[in-house]
Amino acid sequence: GAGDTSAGSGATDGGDGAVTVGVTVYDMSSFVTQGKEGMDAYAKANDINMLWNSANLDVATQANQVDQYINQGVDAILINPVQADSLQPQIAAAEEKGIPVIDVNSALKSDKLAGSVQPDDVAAGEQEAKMMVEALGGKGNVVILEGPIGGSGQIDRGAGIDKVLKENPDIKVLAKDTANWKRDEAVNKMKNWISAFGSDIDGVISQNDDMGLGALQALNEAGLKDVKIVGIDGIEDGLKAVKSGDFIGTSLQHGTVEMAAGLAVAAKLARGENVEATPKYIMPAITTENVDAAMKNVVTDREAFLEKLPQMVDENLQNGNIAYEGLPGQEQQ
Amino acid sequence: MTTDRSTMLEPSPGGTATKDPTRRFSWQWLQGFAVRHAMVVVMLFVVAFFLYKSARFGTLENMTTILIAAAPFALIALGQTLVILTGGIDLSVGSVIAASAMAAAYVAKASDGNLLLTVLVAVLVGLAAGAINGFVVSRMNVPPFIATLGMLTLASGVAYVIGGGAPINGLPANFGAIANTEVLGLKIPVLLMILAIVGLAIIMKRTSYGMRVYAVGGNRLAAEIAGVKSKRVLFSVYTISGVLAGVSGLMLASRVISGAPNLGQGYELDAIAAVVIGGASLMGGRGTIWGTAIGLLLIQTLNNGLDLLIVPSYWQDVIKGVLIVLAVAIDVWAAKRRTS
Amino acid sequence: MTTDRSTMLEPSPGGTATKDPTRRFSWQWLQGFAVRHAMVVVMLFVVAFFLYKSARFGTLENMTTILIAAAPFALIALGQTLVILTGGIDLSVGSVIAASAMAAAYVAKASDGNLLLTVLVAVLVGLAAGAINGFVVSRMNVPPFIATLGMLTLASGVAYVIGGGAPINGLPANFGAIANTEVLGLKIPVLLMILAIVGLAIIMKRTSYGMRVYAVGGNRLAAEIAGVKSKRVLFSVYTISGVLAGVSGLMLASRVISGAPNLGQGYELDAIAAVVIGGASLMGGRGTIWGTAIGLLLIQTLNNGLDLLIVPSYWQDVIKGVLIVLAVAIDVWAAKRRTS
Amino acid sequence: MHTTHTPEAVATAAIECHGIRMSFGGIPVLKGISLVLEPGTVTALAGENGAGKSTLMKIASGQYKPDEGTVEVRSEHLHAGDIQAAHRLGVAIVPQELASIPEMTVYENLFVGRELRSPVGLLNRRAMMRQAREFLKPFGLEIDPAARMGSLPVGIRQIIEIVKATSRGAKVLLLDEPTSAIAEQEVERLYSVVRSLRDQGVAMLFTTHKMEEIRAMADRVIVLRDGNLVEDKPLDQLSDDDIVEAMIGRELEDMFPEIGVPKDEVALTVQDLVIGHGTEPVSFSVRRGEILGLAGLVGAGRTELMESIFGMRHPAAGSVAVGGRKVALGNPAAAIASKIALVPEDRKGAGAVLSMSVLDNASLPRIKSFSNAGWINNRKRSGSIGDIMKSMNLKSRGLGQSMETLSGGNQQKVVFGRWLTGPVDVLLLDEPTRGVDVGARSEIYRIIVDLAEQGMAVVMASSDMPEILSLSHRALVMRGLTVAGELSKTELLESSAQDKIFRLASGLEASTKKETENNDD
Ligand SMILES: Nc1ncnc2c1ncn2[C@@H]1O[C@H](COP(=O)(O)OP(=O)(O)OP(=O)(O)O)[C@@H](O)[C@H]1O
Ligand SMILES: Nc1ncnc2c1ncn2[C@@H]1O[C@H](COP(=O)(O)OP(=O)(O)OP(=O)(O)O)[C@@H](O)[C@H]1O
Ligand SMILES: [Mg+2]
Ligand SMILES: [Mg+2]
Repeated sequence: GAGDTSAGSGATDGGDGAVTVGVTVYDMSSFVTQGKEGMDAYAKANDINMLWNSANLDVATQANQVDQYINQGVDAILINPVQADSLQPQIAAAEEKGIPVIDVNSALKSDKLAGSVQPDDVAAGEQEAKMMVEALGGKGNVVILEGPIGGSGQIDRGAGIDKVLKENPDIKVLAKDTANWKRDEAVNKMKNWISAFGSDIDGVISQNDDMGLGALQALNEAGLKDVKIVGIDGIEDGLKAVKSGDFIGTSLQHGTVEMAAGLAVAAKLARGENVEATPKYIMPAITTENVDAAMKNVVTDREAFLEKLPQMVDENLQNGNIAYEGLPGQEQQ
Repeated sequence: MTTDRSTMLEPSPGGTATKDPTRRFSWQWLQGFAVRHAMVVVMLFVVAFFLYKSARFGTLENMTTILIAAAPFALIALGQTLVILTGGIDLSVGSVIAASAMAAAYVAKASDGNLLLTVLVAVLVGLAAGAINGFVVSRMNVPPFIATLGMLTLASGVAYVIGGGAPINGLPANFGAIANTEVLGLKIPVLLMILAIVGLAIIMKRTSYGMRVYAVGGNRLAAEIAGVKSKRVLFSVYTISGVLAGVSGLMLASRVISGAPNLGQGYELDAIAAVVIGGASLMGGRGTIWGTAIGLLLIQTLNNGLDLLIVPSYWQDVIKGVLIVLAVAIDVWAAKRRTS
Repeated sequence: MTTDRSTMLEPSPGGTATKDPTRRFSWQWLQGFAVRHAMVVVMLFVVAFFLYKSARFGTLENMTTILIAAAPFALIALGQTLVILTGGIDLSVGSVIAASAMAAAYVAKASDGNLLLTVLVAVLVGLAAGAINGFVVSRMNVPPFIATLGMLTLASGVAYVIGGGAPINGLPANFGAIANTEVLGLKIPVLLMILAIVGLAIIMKRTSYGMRVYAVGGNRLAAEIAGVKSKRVLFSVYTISGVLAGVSGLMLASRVISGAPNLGQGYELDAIAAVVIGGASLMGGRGTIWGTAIGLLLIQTLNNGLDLLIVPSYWQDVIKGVLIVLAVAIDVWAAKRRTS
Repeated sequence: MHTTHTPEAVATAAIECHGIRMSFGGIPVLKGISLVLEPGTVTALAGENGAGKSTLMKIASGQYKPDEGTVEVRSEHLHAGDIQAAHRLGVAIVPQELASIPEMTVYENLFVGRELRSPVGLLNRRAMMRQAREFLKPFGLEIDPAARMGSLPVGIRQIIEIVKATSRGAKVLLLDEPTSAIAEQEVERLYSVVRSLRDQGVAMLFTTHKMEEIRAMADRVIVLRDGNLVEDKPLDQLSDDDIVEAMIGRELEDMFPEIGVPKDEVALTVQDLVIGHGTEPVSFSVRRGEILGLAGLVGAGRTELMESIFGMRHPAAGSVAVGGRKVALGNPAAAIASKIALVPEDRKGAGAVLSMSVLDNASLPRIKSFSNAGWINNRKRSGSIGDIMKSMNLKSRGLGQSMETLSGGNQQKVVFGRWLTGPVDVLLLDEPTRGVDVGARSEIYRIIVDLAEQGMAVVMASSDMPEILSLSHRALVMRGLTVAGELSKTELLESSAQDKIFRLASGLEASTKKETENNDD
């Protein structure tokens, strides 16, 4: 990793056009890894010197990393928080030094934030719940697989799901618990639920694709066919499942696009350009109609996508829909 | 001293190492159970409770569900038992699982679906990790806790490096065959678990290797004076533990047909818990394979039963925490009774 | 035997218990360092490397950053040292942190900003958890590993229950004052850390209590024959560890002005690592407060320095894993040298 | 320094040490020792505590790597500090500090490292147990080979250690104080075993602090003093006094001092104490200034009796009182508070905290008296501890030395001396001179007698007959965890005393009270 060290001192001699953005992410999840590719592409295209650290899911570590960026005098700090609504003192400290702080992907409620690029997790939760209601014809029993209890993902997506299910009283929730975003935990959780409810289960609402895929495996093991499954994120296997019909659908949270947008906002604020500082990322619904296109962007045709990404991100920021990536059924406005 | 389950002047309650092993095997087996009697009773109570509470608990499907869930834990808990018998500890199993899972996934994808190669690599990763642990502990005399803690961080780092930070998706479907094929009506992981338990139980009780493991853990100097090559014994137990972790990782990854770099995180604690619940002493020299099997079953039964009763996971934590402590407390108490 | 850093044939490398405590304090202090000499040298090398690699590393701001980051770890590592000296282990500190943080956050919000009450509650939560650990270990004779593992799950469960599964947000701003106020130019956590280190170092070396802790860990039976009430000693160390964890949780929550139920997850391993790197034996009876301080500093310096060099976190893991093992290996090697 | 180092000796030598030098932390312990052991000979290695006997044996058995010098076993070079190599070359050792595996059974302890296997390659446990019984027979131990080692008393463990070493077909046998914890009868049996091994051509080197054992077993005596080899002669050329003088560098006036007259005031009263399960209750009282001897075979229950009095174990029934005031049972702290002190039999397991310094060990029982409000007053502490240890003339590198690096006998001195820094009414001594050299032993006897004079009541369990006979005012003979009989001072002085004790101890003679069933578990 010594190769990266130049970046360390780069903080200081970030001369003329170049800006230095300190990034701290909650963990190296697949979402973040995708995102990093997008950010690298955007940084390269826009003369941005990106410092990158992961907090390994520890809020205190993230606080330290923010402190370190402040000490280094970076031009902007982009935070993908471990925990919503934390880090207030650190944000304040940055603001005092005139360093703009932008949060991306999960919210830090603080009036001292210079910008905020957030996905609409509530909307995503609603979206997947709606898909399920549709698929079940408004009637049936579902189980819900949640993210880590207390995480903003679990809370917000959960809120969206609850909202829709309240409107559809004929959908009964048999069970609801966390599998911590993990496939292997989801399999066992689902297997146990299958033991408990057998074939009464009509659908699985999973707050992310990985857990949905775990549930799918469990259902296969138990020989239960035609149980509807819906997820969120649009990771490779999730998209595959949509294509094969194992999933009724998912919502694409494309880290590549979302986090690149975050970096873009941070850089523009650092450069003092004017930009919509709080755009929302509305996840496009992925169904059999548009799954192929999504698959291209996410997996098969990656290089080409990263090519056109920087420009697309800038356009999106002007047009308002930062989630736009040219999928069928997506408008730029 | 304090982790020794027996109190100052009473002879220790158990560990078949301390029982008369000349009797018939079946009898020994019963005896092994008798020694853990209290824990078995606790176990029976738990089962009875769940049977009463949930009609589904007793079904054959559910039993297999428990066994499949238990299998990957069983493998690492068994390896852990050997390590703990020598007075050591292996904290690295959790991330060795991750490393071998990622390696297997990577190879499976690269070779698209060359299972033989995949299995080989997974096992080799485990072997390598275990061998390094063994070397560092036995030759460099680094305390096992540190040696394996180092391997914990190292292996999990490697797991991330393999996937470039991301999980490995889009694996060939036949990758799933490894864990999901049935042989003699049993899923391969379950089969492996049973083989490992029986095999190791025999090795530990019926072979001189097993006896030497107990000896090194009981008093290393004494064992050496008696001509036991303690360094080799130490090396071997960590290697075995590593290999079993490698296999465990392969099974986990294959079951869900994907490799996640955070797979197996924290499994080590559950594995060690199973061993200690089984009556082993972390000071070494005392413990049995059967004890571990019981401890394992207890934990897995709780996981399953509480899910069946739809207990929220954080309440499950509370209940499990209290129950496990109580179970051991009862066992300790019973042990005292037995000796007086 | 195997986790004892000094092989049974050589006298122990350190642990003031084996040093002559009649010398003057300052001299003792130097001595304590000399004993850990090898580890200090390693430490210096690491520091030198970072100083050379990063201009930022040496700055005062960064030093304070390291200290602030170290503080919450220091508190639990110190408590852990006492526990380990008695031959026990406290796995629960991580989730006791979470529980006390959530409790503090809850109270702060409910009482909107009654700091005194908040602090009190946080400390009490730690005290309660520690006392329970102590009771279960010393009175019910449950192996510390299990007792505190139970508390680990229980306390983390409680943490979730307090927040009803969610973190506690929107806390009164003055909640941040607890950890972010400066006294004598030092942030409160740093101040507490320094006080705790110095205080405990003195207690362990200069008071009969400290001596009893070493005695119970070294040979419980012998200690009891010498009239030491080992149950009380055991109870006390777990209680102290609990209280320190409580304070640590308060500091962490206050620093980021929010209570998270997963705060402090896995901290226990780092804390124990710091203690063992510091030369303590998990078999009990050997180890020093200063050793722990060094071990702690080493870990924190690595975290900070590797972040400064923008090493990808998973490479950081690899490097840290290897370095920690190497450091201890060198220390072990040096310990042998010292004795002949 | 001269050695019997002749050409043919080299040819036939079973083991040779050349110019062995060893020092710990700069302090020389062995200053160039050379010795040769021929097959079929028994050599006694005598020397004061701390003379370097164990160190020499540890080097010969590959446990320590000497700073200088070489060891050759049957003219093969022994790779220094390699236990396995020594083992391969047929060197077996019974270490001074017992190296048994407490969690394992007796027969497992005996066979570990050379397990018996069935043709299939699996362990043949039945065969091992059968052979174990064979091995134990010469020592007349009717213990179950499947008994857990840790549940047996020190004496028995030591015998098993000896059996382990002697039954391995070793060519060189090193016995480091093999008899320190076992009573006369077993020692007798050891003699016969040693003789038969000698006839099989085994070379043996043993250390002991008991002259009669040297007389009975050795045909050659080597004496170490301060790391130098000061004497190496065939036994018949040396008188006991020669040996003692060589050891301590001065003449030793008579071993046992005159014991004083007990006072009338009763200090310790033991009422109907039941120390075993369903065994006969034990009742006796000891007056101030009185020394009560406890005799018996290994496993008779002397240790258990003392442990019960001191609160280390809960007696099934009965009471203990000091100066008429009842003592809370099962609580050592309470016993100490009522001025009872115990020097335990198992020094390593129950006496010392090996990881701590001499100073800490010595001050632990009375730490309160050396500290105010919990703060240790180090000047006061090292002052009085220093004095005591000087009076016991402890060999150590200052009070800071770690207990585990002290020689066995010196450890014993610390464990004994630590009580003398404060008031004691009742002194319980379990094998008080175990592993203590002659010089120190006579000092300890003198100390015991002085303490009695000062008004302490002393209870002394010992497997050393002369100790019982000439040091105690009265003696209780124990058997099967209860008292089998009592001998008054006059009886003790009769020539038949020794025989009477043995007959009581082994149940050949019905005791004054009714016969108690012999213990088994
Ligand atoms: N590991 C060690 N470190 C430091 N000093 C040691 C060590 N082992 C032994 N010594 C010292 O070496 C000297 C000789 O010890 P040794 O055990 O050989 O004496 P010994 O002749 O066996 O005495 P005893 O008759 O009491 O057993 C003692 O002063 C002891 O303190
Ligand atoms: N021959 C034996 N077989 C089995 N167990 C024995 C035997 N001898 C003693 N024990 C055990 O040890 C206990 C008594 O041992 P203890 O050490 O108290 O006797 P002792 O007279 O002090 O022996 P020592 O002479 O070693 O001091 C017995 O109650 C029994 O549990
Ligand atoms: Mg000796
Ligand atoms: Mg005895």
